[in-house]
Amino acid sequence: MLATRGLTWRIGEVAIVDSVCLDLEPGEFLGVIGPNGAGKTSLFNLITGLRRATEGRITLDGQDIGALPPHRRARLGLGRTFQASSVFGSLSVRENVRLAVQAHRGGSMALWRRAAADREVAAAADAALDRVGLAHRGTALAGTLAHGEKRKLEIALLLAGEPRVMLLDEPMAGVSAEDIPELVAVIKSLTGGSGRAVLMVEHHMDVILDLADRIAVMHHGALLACDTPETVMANPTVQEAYLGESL
Amino acid sequence: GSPQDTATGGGDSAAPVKVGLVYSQSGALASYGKQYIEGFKAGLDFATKGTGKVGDRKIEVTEVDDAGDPAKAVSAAKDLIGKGTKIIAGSTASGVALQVAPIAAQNKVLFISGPAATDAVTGANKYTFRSGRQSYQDVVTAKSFIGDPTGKKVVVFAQDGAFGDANEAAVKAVIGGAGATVSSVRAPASATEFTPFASQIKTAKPDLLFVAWAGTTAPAMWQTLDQQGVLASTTVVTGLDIRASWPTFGAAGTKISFLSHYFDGASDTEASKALKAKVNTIDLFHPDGFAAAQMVVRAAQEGGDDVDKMVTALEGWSFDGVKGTMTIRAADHALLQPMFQAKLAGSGTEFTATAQKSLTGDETAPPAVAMKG
Amino acid sequence: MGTVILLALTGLGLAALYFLVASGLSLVFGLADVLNFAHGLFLGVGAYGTWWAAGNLPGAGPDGFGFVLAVAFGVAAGTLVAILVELVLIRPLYSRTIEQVLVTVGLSLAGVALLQATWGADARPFPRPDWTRQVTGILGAQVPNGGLLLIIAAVLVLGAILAFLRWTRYGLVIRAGVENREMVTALGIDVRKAFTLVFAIGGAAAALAGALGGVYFGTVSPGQGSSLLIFAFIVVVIGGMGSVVGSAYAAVVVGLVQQFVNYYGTSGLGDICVVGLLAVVLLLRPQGIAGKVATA
Amino acid sequence: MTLLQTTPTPTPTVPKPGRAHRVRPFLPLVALVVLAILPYSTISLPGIFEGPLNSPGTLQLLAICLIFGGLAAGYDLLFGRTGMLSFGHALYFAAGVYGTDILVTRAGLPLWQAALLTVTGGTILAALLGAVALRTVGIAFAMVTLAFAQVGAILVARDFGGLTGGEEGLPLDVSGLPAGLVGVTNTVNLYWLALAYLTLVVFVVHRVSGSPTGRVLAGLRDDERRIGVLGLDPYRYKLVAFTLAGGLAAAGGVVYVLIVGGASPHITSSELTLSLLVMVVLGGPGTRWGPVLGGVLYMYLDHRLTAFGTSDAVDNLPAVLSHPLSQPLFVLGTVFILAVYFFPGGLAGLAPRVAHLTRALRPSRSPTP
Amino acid sequence: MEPVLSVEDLSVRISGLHILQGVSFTVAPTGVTVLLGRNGVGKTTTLRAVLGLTPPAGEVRGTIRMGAQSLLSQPTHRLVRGGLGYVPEDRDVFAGLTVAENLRLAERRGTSPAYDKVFALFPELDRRGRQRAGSLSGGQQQMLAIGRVLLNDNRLLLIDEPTKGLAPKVVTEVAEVLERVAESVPVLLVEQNLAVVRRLARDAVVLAAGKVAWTGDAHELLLETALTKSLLGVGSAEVSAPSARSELAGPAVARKDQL
Ligand SMILES: Nc1ncnc2c1ncn2[C@@H]1O[C@H](COP(=O)(O)OP(=O)(O)OP(=O)(O)O)[C@@H](O)[C@H]1O
Ligand SMILES: Nc1ncnc2c1ncn2[C@@H]1O[C@H](COP(=O)(O)OP(=O)(O)OP(=O)(O)O)[C@@H](O)[C@H]1O
Ligand SMILES: [Mg+2]
Ligand SMILES: [Mg+2]
Repeated sequence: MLATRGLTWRIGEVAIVDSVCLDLEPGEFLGVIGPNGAGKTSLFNLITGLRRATEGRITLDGQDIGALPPHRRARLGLGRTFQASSVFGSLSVRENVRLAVQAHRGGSMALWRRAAADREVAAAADAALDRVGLAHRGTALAGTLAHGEKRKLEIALLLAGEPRVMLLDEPMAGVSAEDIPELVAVIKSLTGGSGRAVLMVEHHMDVILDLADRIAVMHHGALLACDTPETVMANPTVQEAYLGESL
Repeated sequence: GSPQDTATGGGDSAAPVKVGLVYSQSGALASYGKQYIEGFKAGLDFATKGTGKVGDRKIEVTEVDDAGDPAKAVSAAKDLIGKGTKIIAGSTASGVALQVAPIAAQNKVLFISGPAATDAVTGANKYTFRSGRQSYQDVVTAKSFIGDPTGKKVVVFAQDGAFGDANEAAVKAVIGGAGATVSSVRAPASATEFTPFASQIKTAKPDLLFVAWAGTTAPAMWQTLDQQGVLASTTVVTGLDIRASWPTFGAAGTKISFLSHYFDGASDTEASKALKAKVNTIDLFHPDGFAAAQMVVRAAQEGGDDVDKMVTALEGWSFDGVKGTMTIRAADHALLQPMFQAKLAGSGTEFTATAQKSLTGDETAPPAVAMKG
Repeated sequence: MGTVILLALTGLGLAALYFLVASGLSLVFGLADVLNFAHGLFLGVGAYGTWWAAGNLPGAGPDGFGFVLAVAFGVAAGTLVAILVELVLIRPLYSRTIEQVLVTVGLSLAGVALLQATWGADARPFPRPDWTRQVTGILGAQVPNGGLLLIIAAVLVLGAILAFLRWTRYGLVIRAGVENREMVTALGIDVRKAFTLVFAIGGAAAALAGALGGVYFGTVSPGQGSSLLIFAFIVVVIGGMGSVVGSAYAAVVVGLVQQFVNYYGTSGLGDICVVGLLAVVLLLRPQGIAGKVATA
Repeated sequence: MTLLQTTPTPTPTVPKPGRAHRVRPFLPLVALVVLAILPYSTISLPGIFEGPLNSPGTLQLLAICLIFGGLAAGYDLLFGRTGMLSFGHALYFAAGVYGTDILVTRAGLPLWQAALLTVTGGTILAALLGAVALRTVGIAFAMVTLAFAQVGAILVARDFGGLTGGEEGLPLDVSGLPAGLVGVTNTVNLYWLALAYLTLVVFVVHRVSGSPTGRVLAGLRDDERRIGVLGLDPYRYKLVAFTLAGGLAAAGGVVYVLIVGGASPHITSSELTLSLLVMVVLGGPGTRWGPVLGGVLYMYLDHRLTAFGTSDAVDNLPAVLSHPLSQPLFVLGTVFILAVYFFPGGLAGLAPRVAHLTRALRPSRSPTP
Repeated sequence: MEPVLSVEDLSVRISGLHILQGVSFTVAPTGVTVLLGRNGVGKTTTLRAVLGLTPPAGEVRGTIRMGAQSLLSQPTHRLVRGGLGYVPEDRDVFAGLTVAENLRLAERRGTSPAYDKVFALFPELDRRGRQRAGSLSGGQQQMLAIGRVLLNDNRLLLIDEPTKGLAPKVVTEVAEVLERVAESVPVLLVEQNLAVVRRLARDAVVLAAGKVAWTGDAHELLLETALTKSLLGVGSAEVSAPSARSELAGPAVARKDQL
């Protein structure tokens, strides 16, 4: 479905992302791990078009998307969340999600219709909020949410767009222990038999192990390994470079 | 009430004559405005012999500040007209005069433009008059500095824009028409560094340089002309501005030949004495206010409340103003008036102007234009 | 040849004037993140301060040491006003850029009107040493001394500001404070002092520009500062916000372009060229000549 | 630099019981009707207006205020609602003013044709220049728009082809105009025209910001990158907002030139854009009525302070006070400064605060746990 | 023992929202006191109130004292200079400055900054001295934020979710660092990672809906299934059981130089 070939991003001499070749099958859940600074977020930025790769190809369903701007890629079904929450701070939580739904529904340039009157959009938005458990915060301004709530809103924004390929950048960071299972369930339900593919960066190993079909390990920009969780976890380099001693 | 009501000017013979003065009390031209109003008050006193009345009717003056903004002036004019004012005077800035004039015509009230120098006020319409001089008269005065212009080379140095255009056109018509070759060097009004222009002028080697420059950059401009040796190599003519500006010429001041609308001591008329008694030192725009008052009194005297009669009374009227004999030309309401040549002497902050020569109103008469409206 | 040298040197003089105005603007704008529309007021205070001192302050005058004293007084006055403005008006408004616009616009209107109310709308002759009115022959060109004075002053100011930023900790504190004031405070630094200092330096630079601008123009008038401000803004933006060196480059480019185009092209084209230059630079390099690339 | 962050004042949504609640949506309509029949009133408000409400002077002043209320509301579409800081909005207004004036006065076109051509032309101009300027963001965008406007100002001042009248301006030739728009007695028609313009702008801005596109614009204000990742092209939406605001400004210019009876170059200056910004901030950016109120108040002060400065009350003060107070700009500037400290969030921020106050004063029903 | 910090009846309102409603707790003069609670209960708000960083729209009531000294009316920078170190939740490194500049900024006048200590903990910071902090990866920024306060001697550290977004190995390292730090300086820690809490915490304060729901010994809390279930929403079994990862993970080899 999504594939990268020799994807490279250099700043000066340094390759931040170094000839990454990834394949993501429909319905597959691929976890991405790697030390801080390995280039995981940068890889996401290349795939979603926020940064332009210096070398290599990115294809979605066989179509080369490497030259498209972010919004064109999103329209082809590529959705993502951000590591540092980026929600629309001056809009209410509900408006945030409605905006995402509307974007997904075609984002026409209607200047005269009343946005609030669109029941379908509203319903879809409420459904997305419900799924992440933020329905009760609908009227709060997104900028005033506590950190964990923003993470959930991020996911709701993603859900609203019903993307076929989802890139999640550390969705669990800062989420309280109590809410993690809930959020894991949400993410699990995203894929379940829908043919959607997920690429998720996460440092919570239990979550990754719970969710991922395969795990890709990044190190110094390059793909160190990409295999089943068992094989990856058994890899001594991974243990040494990433997991370290258990607490 | 109805939205189209306007107060009607009091027909009864003892009601005051309402006069509205719309001029700059604040803004960049505030000091011109100040001279104008002082002149107006002195003139009113002079023309009504201290009574402030025409016949039995008191002249009631309303002053409104336009801050040099035509939009504010138009609002003020409409307000005054709405309250029954039949005579409006003022307009320190040309832009204001040009936009108030049509309002006067549309509403059939008398408008006597003030210090605004633009030629376009002359012949603007039947209801518009002027109490000051116009650019053309300046240029004719400038011409008097070079004797016979035939074969002479004249350069106009002026700002971009309408003021510069008007001066250039006038020089071409007046001095060029008399046989001189006229070329021009133009600079943006915003320029602060004048060396390139000074160089261009110097290379042109004119017999006469006519400078039309207004604004705060003038002193820098003069200094550059002086430094680059332009003032020493040719006759340079420009208009003499208000007294406060004299020291800003610096050393250049004494090297320039000035054409002057007016300065203290340029004339010795009854009116000038009366004015001087009120304001101590007469400055550039005092005579404009003074003349405006004389015209207002004449209009009220002869026309009563009938604006058309006022117009007829003013057209062709000759009177003794501060500058000397002034004549309102009937065809286009140009105000024919004496003009002066002057020299500055002194240094530091102390400069005095002396008249070299005075030209009569006929000598400086602009060509008649057709009345536009 | 003489013409080219004359144009180049006078163009540099103009550039120096732009730089003097722009340097303070750039510092305040780039470091304190305040779009200071009241910069023209500081300029005006510097000019009127110098003018007033030359006439009234014992020991000060239009010549020699007296003139230096007068300029020093003007600069001190400008600095003081800048400090007061920062303390009283800007301090409660950091990171509220839009309100800052309102306050600084209000201040520039009110301040200029106040100067006018006090000293009148007319231009006043500016006290200055006689030699500034003379010219120096350089390679056949008669270069005005006033312009040369400006060039020297601009170079000194550039050096002083760079030294300040490089060798004191304040530069760092201010740059960090612009990004996140709260966090600077949370590191135990009184960020307010640093910002006051930036305003003081910006005000001093502006006041110096005002005083030397007075020498250059030969007069002071209330609106003088504002008329230079638009070109100063252009210089700041072309140079890259907050980069004083960038402002210096940009000032030179703008000054020379104006001077040469005005001579060889038709008048007014110089201004249009400068404005066009601004648009082109920003479209190609939105961060300006020396500005840093913003992060995503 | 985060220039475009507007701090929205969270308006507590207090469900108003009963009638007040039902009446609320009709308040704008009521205000419109009141404004429309205002010229039939002869009430005098001494000190506030020179003459009675229906006098031409008052109506003229009100008309100008309304126009600027509309302009500010249009500008807010860019600034308050989309977060684009344009420093060149005066250009499109000036295009409206000069376009109409030149087409009527120099080309002798009938007014409706001139107006139509001008508004179309102004909109196209905004679209073209916006297409270029929007390649930049933030301060760079502000400066590119400023640059374009500055070129406009230079062209007007240089009086190319004698079209614009340079610094003296261009009085409007009224001979071809409908008689109902000419003459002091017809000022009321101009007033109604201005009211119609304001209504149009407020309605358009209201509809647009409540539309799906308006929602995207609000999103752009907060996080442009995110909009892109959601699958929307930020550039297109910003261009639409820019063009629309430009068109509205040009339409405002058409009405303004009729009211003032001519064009003068200071409307091309960057100061006008800056005043628009001040109006919006004064009123409260991104709010429905704030920019309108800001625009009206600004223009009112701008015009009336000249009268205040020359009034006897000021003249009789000691010189230390009377000199500055007789400078209208001094008072205006001071008002801005005070406004920031006393009405943070603009005039529109006052309403919730007043509501807060009244609620606090009302005896509260004890919340039994 | 005298507590190093005591908070009494702290209540914070921000634009009409009553976020903290009478919170009281103390921080012991040694070891780590951990502040627990779900997202949005007001943990960050508490730390910021201690530091005097409540937004201007907010209103703070109650008392906060360090020893005999009341903190409430003091400006933040004075508190910090008095030895209160803060690691914010969102790291808040200065994106436009380089790593070295970020560190230099944190130096306090009159003390010698402990660069050795910081670089020994986070060699990455030494290597990346010239990089702009904004382009650091999330984890690297976290290291910088922690390194920044460790440069100086402090009387109390306030640390908000320091392990958020860090790779497991770094989490372990950070935990070790904090453990060592806590030997000499008391720490008030907000943390979601219960494994870290278990390792570090001596005392615990649990917040729920703006109020203190529980205070006491941290180990007691984590051992009581009923308590953790009701307060933190997770069974103590989950907390103490080795995570799935450790089953898969082989013996750890501490060879840092390979990274
Ligand atoms: N614009 C940039 N300029 C210079 N270096 C950069 C830039 N962007 C990223 N880097 C560097 O590239 C590396 C990869 O960064 P990235 O954010 O992709 O890491 P990551 O794998 O997501 O880490 P983490 O798990 O900590 O979030 C880091 O070392 C970072 O410092
Ligand atoms: N500036 C603010 N304006 C309005 N509400 C705020 C503001 N700051 C925080 N809040 C609200 O206060 C509550 C507590 O926030 P706080 O950040 O203290 O929670 P937290 O316990 O740190 O949560 P997390 O674990 O997600 O970081 C949240 O509901 C949040 O929405
Ligand atoms: Mg990352
Ligand atoms: Mg928190």
